[in-house]
Amino acid sequence: GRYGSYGGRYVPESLIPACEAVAEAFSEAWADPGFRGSLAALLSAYAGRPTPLTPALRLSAELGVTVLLKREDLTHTGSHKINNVLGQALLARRMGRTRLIAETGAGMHGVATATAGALLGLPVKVFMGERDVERQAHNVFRMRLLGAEVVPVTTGSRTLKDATSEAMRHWVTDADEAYYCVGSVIGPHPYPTMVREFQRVIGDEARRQCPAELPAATPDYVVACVGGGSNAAGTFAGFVETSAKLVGVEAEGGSGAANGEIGVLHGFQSLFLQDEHGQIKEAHSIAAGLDYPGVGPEHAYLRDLGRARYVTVSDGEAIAAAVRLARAEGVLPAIESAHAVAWVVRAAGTPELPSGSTVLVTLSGRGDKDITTLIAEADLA
Amino acid sequence: GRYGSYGGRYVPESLIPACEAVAEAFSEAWADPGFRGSLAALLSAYAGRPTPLTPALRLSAELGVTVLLKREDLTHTGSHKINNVLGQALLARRMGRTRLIAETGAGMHGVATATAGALLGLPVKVFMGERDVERQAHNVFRMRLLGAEVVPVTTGSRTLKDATSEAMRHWVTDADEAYYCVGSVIGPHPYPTMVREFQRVIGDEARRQCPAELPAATPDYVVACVGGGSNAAGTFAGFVETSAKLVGVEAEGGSGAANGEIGVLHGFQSLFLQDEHGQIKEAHSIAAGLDYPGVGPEHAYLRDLGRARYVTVSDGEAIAAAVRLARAEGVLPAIESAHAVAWVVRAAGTPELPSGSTVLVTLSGRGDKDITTLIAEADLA
Amino acid sequence: MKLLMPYITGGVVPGWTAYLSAFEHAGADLIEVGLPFSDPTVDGPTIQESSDAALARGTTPASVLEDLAKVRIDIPLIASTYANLALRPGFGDALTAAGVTGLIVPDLPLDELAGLDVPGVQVSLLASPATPDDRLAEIGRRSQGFVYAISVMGTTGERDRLAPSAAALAARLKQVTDLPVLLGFGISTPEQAAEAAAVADGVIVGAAVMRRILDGAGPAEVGAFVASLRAALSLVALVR
Amino acid sequence: MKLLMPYITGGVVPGWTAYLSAFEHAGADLIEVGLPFSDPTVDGPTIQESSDAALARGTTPASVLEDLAKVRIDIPLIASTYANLALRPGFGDALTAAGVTGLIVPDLPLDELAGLDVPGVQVSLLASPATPDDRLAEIGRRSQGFVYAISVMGTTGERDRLAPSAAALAARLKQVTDLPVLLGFGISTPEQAAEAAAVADGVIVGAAVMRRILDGAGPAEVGAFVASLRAALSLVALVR
Repeated sequence: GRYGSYGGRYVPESLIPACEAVAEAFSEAWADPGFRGSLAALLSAYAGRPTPLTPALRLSAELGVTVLLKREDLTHTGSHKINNVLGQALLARRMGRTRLIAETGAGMHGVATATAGALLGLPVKVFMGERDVERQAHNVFRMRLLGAEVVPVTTGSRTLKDATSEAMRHWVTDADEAYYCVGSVIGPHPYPTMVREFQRVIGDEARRQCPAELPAATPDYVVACVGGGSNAAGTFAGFVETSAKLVGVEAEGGSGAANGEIGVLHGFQSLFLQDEHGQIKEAHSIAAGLDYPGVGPEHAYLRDLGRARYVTVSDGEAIAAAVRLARAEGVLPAIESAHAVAWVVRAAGTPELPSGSTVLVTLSGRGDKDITTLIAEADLA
Repeated sequence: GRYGSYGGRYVPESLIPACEAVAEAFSEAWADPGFRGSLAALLSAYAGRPTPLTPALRLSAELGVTVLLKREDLTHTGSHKINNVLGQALLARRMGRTRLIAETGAGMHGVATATAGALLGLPVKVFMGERDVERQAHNVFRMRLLGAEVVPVTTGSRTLKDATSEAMRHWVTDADEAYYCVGSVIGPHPYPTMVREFQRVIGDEARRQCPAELPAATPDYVVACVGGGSNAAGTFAGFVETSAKLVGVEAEGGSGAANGEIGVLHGFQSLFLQDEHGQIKEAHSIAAGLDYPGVGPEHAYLRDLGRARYVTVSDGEAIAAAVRLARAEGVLPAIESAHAVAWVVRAAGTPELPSGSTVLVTLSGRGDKDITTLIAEADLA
Repeated sequence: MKLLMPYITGGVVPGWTAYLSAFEHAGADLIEVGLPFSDPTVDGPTIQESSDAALARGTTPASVLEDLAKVRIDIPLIASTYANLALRPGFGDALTAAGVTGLIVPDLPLDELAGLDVPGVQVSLLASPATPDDRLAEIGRRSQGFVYAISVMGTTGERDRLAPSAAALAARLKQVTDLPVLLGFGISTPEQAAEAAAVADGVIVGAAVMRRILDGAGPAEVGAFVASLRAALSLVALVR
Repeated sequence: MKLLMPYITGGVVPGWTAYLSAFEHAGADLIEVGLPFSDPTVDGPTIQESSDAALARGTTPASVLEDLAKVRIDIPLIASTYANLALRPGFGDALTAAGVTGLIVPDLPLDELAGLDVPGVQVSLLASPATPDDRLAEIGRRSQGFVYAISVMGTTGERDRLAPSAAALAARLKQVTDLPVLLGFGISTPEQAAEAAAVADGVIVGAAVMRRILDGAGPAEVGAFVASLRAALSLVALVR
């Protein structure tokens, strides 16, 4: 349960048995070829895996670096969240749990959980910050159509941080029946490890796909956006043992890995944005999925090791990158994923990302949910 | 250019050379392994093919028939339209055309065309009925983000029929430079044939995928929704030589195949809804993509032959089926595709679709674009 | 002698046949009567509006033909409409019964002509600037009455100037047919009519007429416009 | 003799330390002082509101401890806060300097206790109805001062009745520790306090106190409420 000094299980005593049950069940399941086979079958026949690795030819020509896009935007429900959720929902069923709870920021994890709940016949309750309920109304409607109950959270900054707190509070009251389906590589052990394992399919697939596109077989750089950091963790997992440089891209206003200090929240020790008194700061990002003040413990560890680098991108850079990718490649990324693209755009041709480099960028999701925002912000109305 | 008495090329003399150029270019390209290879590469590395064949386990159990879903909703841009558009855009480039024009109803073909245009660097102009511009605002924004120009059409019923007319009018003025990317199996020869060939990947894939899911290797029934009829044509193409019964499902208010009479519109002879004087009726459907008074000529021919059956479904049935599929399987279909599901729901257990049958249903697209409509209509707000 | 064929959408306004007489008296040689269709894909905004207005009044192809049967016009009446109406059973008989002697179907090209069954009615074909030579020759051979030369790549409608493509097309057509070549699409003024007639055997004027009718001009006023076209054409004939 | 530990969120209102004296005079045996944290994940709405109110006033952990250092209270002061604050360097010294002798960290379970460095401060652990026997024994062994028994699976906050799980947990705890077992979470009334004290060594009352303070009750009024709890507990002791 530890990544160096990060990770752990900082939960109220009431949740310890529930966490232990999840840890034990996951260990058993992950070692069980039957479970793995069921998950692989769902990922393939239901969620649309493998996702393509798309060469971004026009963008590459413009930037002078070879850009490959790992297309999690093409999965069912439109983001990488489904990889994790199908794994956890199968686990919940295996554990005999009768309902799912989840927190959500942009709503993608909520939609994915609602989807998995519908698929497996498990009722779903999704906690979502009131502010996110407003700015991601489209996903709220999707969850409702899928039969999930969406609970607006009115505390604190009314975003992902508070939704997560509220989901944990609720879990305590229903720990025997409810399975808490955490959406990122955060939370108490075993969640960060488990979610990374469920997401490593991104990196493992990409690793296998790269040789067909790159003479060197592996890219020079592997780039992904980081909120809690699950798509990055899954992507990095496939490349951590290669020579590829790993780059996590955070929102300027949600840069736990880049600018955080060690702390504890939501059950784990990691890097969090805090004031001088130790109060957690509110994150601010146009990307609801990156609007989180901390980062998964493994990212904190990779940063300390120097194995991964964490950089930040502004709202404006992300918006511009989303529109640029849409117009150069016909691919409209989620505003979260656009952060990863934005760093590539900014760094290409500089010593950070020299001309001629090869770069794998994970597109964690599609931008349909962000269209209203993009139209308004990019002044295209 | 003929399917029995249907099809043909009923266009103004000014467009004859343009149509002939497309026909000739398509014939050559379709016989060229290089072109086929380029298209196959895009479909795979860019658009996410093959799409899965998903067993709808819970719905099947409820209905007493085995339902398999062909998941065109998982393609890039979210509908089967991309299959056709990538083919035509490659053809346009091969022909040396410098821009694309298209008509669109629900906006999916417009988004797909805007996408292909961005990918290949071809400017795109999309004609869209003003009424559809209003009810599919999400897709209008998507097209704009992708850099396409959306031209609202204010004539007639201000829907797909009128957008198609206006696109044809515009094509005349720019036939040397613009390639008209028709979105369905309609229009003058060679479009109905060409679009069916570009869409047959749906049926061919499904045919290959069925044996893994069905002891009999082919389904008893193959069902798809029909507006102009391109997803159905592509699906049927894979099964027309099997013993599978083919069922095309139209919107009650857009039932060209089920209730139309022979006529000519938009360059082809087929079945159209008409009044007793031969005026084309306005179609009315909650599904903008089915809001078309005619049907592709091959469907008219298949109907006459008795090889395919065409049935209709009401708006209400389609809405209920969309919500039902979302809640049973975690898959929210486009309201167009929901028509196909609705027929299965209605017919299952009747002599039309006896218990124990196996049914392949093509989900032509995803329902994200319809969420606002569904929330309002299904009374879930 | 240059030919002048003004156009009117049948049933566009009550008492619309009064315009026919006005055209005749103003010196028209033929009159094109449009049978309004719900989806006029070859027409520009003015004739679309005319069609919509006629249909909104309850006009049907049959009602137009009935109106025509009741009037006494001594110059040829040429019907024009779309394939969907023209291909309906009995259409030819209905034209003949109404005294119509010619037909134009802009979305029924050479290739689909075999499906048209209008015995006793002359079917005039259209030719476009994009039509290649061999096809133009075939159009010349198979057209009846006259050939309708589309002056410009586009829809019907008024334009500021006669398209350069018009003269080239007219010249090419004159080489492949002895039939009169009438230029249409975009001829809006006496000056343009004169310019067109300099290269062709006559002109077809549609949108410029219909714009006036839609704006409320009565038969006398529209007749005067047609007369001005006639005068311009006569001048061309004299000058030559 | 049953123990009574009322709770107050440090810095919740100006002059908040006046409540401490009131508690003492009302017969409290210990006082739990919450150091407000931005994300009180274990707390229900009332204490969340208290924390937010305190933070909005500019309250910091340091300011609460400074306030405490200035008051004279003769019963033990127990700080409670979240791991993020408790694990910060120097935290233990700050507590000691303020005269705090005990600490409760609800999100710092047994397993993570090694990271806590607060020499001279007694760390009381929490036990929950879900805690299995072997773990409960370990909690009993390692807890200091008292054991905080969580009466119900849930967050802090007032409840209509004492949860049935409370008695069972208290009984289980009494078998594994000689430390006083204090029941908390959801004890809102003298009746509930009496009921709880019948099975445990005392009670912790938080939300019911804070609800009154947030509603504007002054030290005298809240002191009277605490006194009513004290009276109920004394009755239990007598009856037994």
